[in-house]
Amino acid sequence: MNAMTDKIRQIARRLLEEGKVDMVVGFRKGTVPMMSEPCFIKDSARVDALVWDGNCGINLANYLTRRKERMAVVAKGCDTRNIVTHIIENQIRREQVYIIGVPCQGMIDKRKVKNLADGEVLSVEEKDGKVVVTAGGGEKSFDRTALLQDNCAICHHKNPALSDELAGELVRENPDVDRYEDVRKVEAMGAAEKWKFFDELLSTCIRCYACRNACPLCYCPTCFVDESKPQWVGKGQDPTDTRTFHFLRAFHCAGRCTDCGSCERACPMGIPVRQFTKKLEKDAKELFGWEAGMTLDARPPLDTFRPDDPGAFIK
Amino acid sequence: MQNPYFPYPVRIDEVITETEDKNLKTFKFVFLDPGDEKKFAYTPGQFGELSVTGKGEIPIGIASSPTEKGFVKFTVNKVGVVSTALHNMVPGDIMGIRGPMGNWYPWERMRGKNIVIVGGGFAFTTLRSSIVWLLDPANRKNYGDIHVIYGARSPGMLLYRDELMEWERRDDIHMHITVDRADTPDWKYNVGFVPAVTEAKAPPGDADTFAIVCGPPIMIKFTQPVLDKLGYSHDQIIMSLENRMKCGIGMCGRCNIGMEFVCKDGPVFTLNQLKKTPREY
Amino acid sequence: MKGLLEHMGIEPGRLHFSWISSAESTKFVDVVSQVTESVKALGPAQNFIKREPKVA
Amino acid sequence: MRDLKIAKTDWAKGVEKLFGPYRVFGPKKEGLFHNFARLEKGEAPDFSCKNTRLSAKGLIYPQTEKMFEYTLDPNKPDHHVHKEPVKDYSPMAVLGIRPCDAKAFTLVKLNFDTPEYKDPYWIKNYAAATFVGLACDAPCHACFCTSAGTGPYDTAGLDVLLADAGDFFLAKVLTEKGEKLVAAAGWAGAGDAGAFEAKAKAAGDKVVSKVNTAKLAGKVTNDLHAAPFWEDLAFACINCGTCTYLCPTCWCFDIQDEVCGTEGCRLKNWDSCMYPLFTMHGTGHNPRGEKAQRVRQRFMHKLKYFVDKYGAGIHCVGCGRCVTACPVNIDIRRVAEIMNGYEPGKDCAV
Repeated sequence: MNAMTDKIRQIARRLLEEGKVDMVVGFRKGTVPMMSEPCFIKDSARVDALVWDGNCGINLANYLTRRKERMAVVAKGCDTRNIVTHIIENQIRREQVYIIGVPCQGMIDKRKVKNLADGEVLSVEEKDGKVVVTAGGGEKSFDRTALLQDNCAICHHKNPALSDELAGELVRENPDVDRYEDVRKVEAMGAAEKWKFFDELLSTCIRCYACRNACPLCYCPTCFVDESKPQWVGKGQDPTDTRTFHFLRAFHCAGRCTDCGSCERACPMGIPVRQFTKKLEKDAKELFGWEAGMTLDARPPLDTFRPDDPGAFIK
Repeated sequence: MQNPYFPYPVRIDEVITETEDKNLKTFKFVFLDPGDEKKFAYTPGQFGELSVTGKGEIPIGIASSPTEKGFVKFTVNKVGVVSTALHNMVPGDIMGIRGPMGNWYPWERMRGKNIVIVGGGFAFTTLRSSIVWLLDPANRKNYGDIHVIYGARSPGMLLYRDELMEWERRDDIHMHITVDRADTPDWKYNVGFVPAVTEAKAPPGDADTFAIVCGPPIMIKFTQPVLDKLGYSHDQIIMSLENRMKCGIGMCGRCNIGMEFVCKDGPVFTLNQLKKTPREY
Repeated sequence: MKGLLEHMGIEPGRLHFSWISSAESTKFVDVVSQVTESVKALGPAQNFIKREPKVA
Repeated sequence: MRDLKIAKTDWAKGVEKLFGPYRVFGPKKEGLFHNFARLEKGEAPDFSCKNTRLSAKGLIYPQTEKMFEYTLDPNKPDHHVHKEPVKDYSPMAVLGIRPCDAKAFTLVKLNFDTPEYKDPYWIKNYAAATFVGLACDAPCHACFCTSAGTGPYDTAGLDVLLADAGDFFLAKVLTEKGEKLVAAAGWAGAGDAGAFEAKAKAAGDKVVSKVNTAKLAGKVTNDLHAAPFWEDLAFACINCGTCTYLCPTCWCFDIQDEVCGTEGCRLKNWDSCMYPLFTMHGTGHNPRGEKAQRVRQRFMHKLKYFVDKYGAGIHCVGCGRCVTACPVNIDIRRVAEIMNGYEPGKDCAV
């Protein structure tokens, strides 16, 4: 059992026993390898179900909206930034959430593990920066850093942006890592090449909306793709409709996305859907110096006007 | 293989605005191919899928009676995309009808029995079909007393007003028309909610009396205890349900209540049957 | 908006933004001519047009 | 039924011969995963994957399928009248389908081929297909086929079943359709029924994951429906359609009209009971408006309503796709266990 899990249980038990919160939203051990399942605990006797490991990639901020309870939530750096965004957008009240901040070492990419493992993955153990993967063909050990999710490998904000209590020591940030290498690669392409790139990227999409639904930012009561009056987009497998869904979904995350990677992690077809949101995230940073969810004290760029906002695109 | 998704092409023959808020219109359809009318042989209580080409389909109860030949009638409330498009159509326009679908009121079981029809609002369509069918001389003799309790918000919101008045004048059917509030001074019928009027006017339940209930959920909720009080057995309370539907033939999977599909196994159920299924309607 | 559309492969020149006051008639004419010119130069769009839904 | 032995070299030659008399489909790697795809002459089905990411159901029941087409142009004759599009229902050979996916078609058939109504699109596609199954010698750890009414060597729904035996396939030809395909491919070597049975036994023993479903039929529907565990089970669910879209047995669909200019068509699209819109009435009333109600519907349908309606076991073949692909690890095996063990009034851990 790792120290972080211990600490999270300890905090959860205390909060529930003292009646500070009605429920704790965290992760419990899943039924298949590399899966931790979001869960809630209301009874302090059950806090031992909570765990923390490299498989907690789903963003728990997604579970906080439209609830009445006072909640404690286990949140890594990116999750806390989404909670900040929720508070700014009046989706939750600050006093309604108690944030158990988790300084994060990054999440394990289950697809990378599957590709590197020898046969079917049976179990995955983390120990001292190593990951031991037991598969059908035998056991292999990897450096943890080699198995991180793409978004975690380029993370600038591993530590919570806002928290009431930490579940571990702060970790060293890595502000020098280049976040946008892949975006620049696409930017350098010609229009036709770009079109083709995204066509291929989306070719296996089945419109299951796991990316949208795993995203804490997507909380609209009715999504534009589901609207019928007017119907904005066809509901079949037409590539034009599929692309409309993906690029409009990304637009709705402009200036709000924290690159938590939930969308990509959730995609059953392994589509790198972050290619859409990342471009906007890069633009928000380069054009407005904005990173979403870093503070409760500033309004996001898309709902403020500053005389020095870039306007070169307007004729 | 007959394609059950294929809508018979029909022409709109007549459009009648039924209510004062203009949200309910009755459409009279004529089949382009007269042979299709025979294939569309129905029994009161069934519904059809109205197919507005280019917009989609909606399941609507059949308001005409099989005893009325040469056309079929549907009364449609304007709520969504298809019904709005339909309301904008005019006589002469071409569209499609699929059906008939679902089961019907248990006319065979009710043969020789008294029937109490309780309806509210715009859910009166298949009840109109039933009444017209029952009053046909060929059928009337097969049934006992017929009571009809029908309510709407106001006199202007009653469907099929001319026919209601005509039935009022007959002596082989007991009409109890009611409105929530009468805003015209010359209103000479009942005022009050359907459950209250049912309690006052409906005959007591016995082995020879059936109740057919069709209306908004709130009306059903309050009418049921009244029927209980009057002694109706739950096997003799007949209800017609509505759920979102697409295929109408029990395949698309959305309208189920438990293992029953409202579109194919229903929409008509006895209260007894409903009590055994999850309340997902 | 322009950023992501172009990033996705819509040709620059198909999407224009302009702020024109109701008093700026000459600017309006200029912008419209400029936009039509740039779109004409690109020719008919090939992407992002749904002629008939694609089915399996 | 008869046994064959097909050397791998003969297999490849035989597959080549199928192009022409058949449209050939088989597993193919697209992006990260294998899926069934139409193969071109010269392409071989890729049998290296344990199973395809999406089930084979899309071959018979495409995610988007045209039902009708029509014109809205009033100057054209029969405008606004629906017409059936011309479709290719020529024979298709489906190579390398796993027994679980083939069995799933027999369950889906109960829905699309009923005494009262026949879905012509599904039925014609299904009739066109000859299924050449590939038995599983190394089932995944999330597979629970043997306790879901099928197994790694189950022949239900198949026309031919292959078992990989190194340099050759052991095969069972099961139906008339299968005979035709085998004849077209020119496979004729006499097989070894004993060796086949031995492999089948060994494979069945390797399926370690099991579910208990024996008591489901005896439960009272409304008791299970009112059980207290649904809220907890549904908590993690994000309401995506992954489980239902990957599932070989899920059949729910939506009907949509699409118009471009004056030409339009009516489409049949996969739909999912996980989506709130699935049951939303025109009035805004929604019988399954809450997430927990929808999660309950999915499991009640698979594990209770279907069981009661058809008496053909559970509506699941244990392929494990929903288990491994669910973004939040909602596991049907666990839910089945809870439902099967539930007694009203008794406490049950979730």
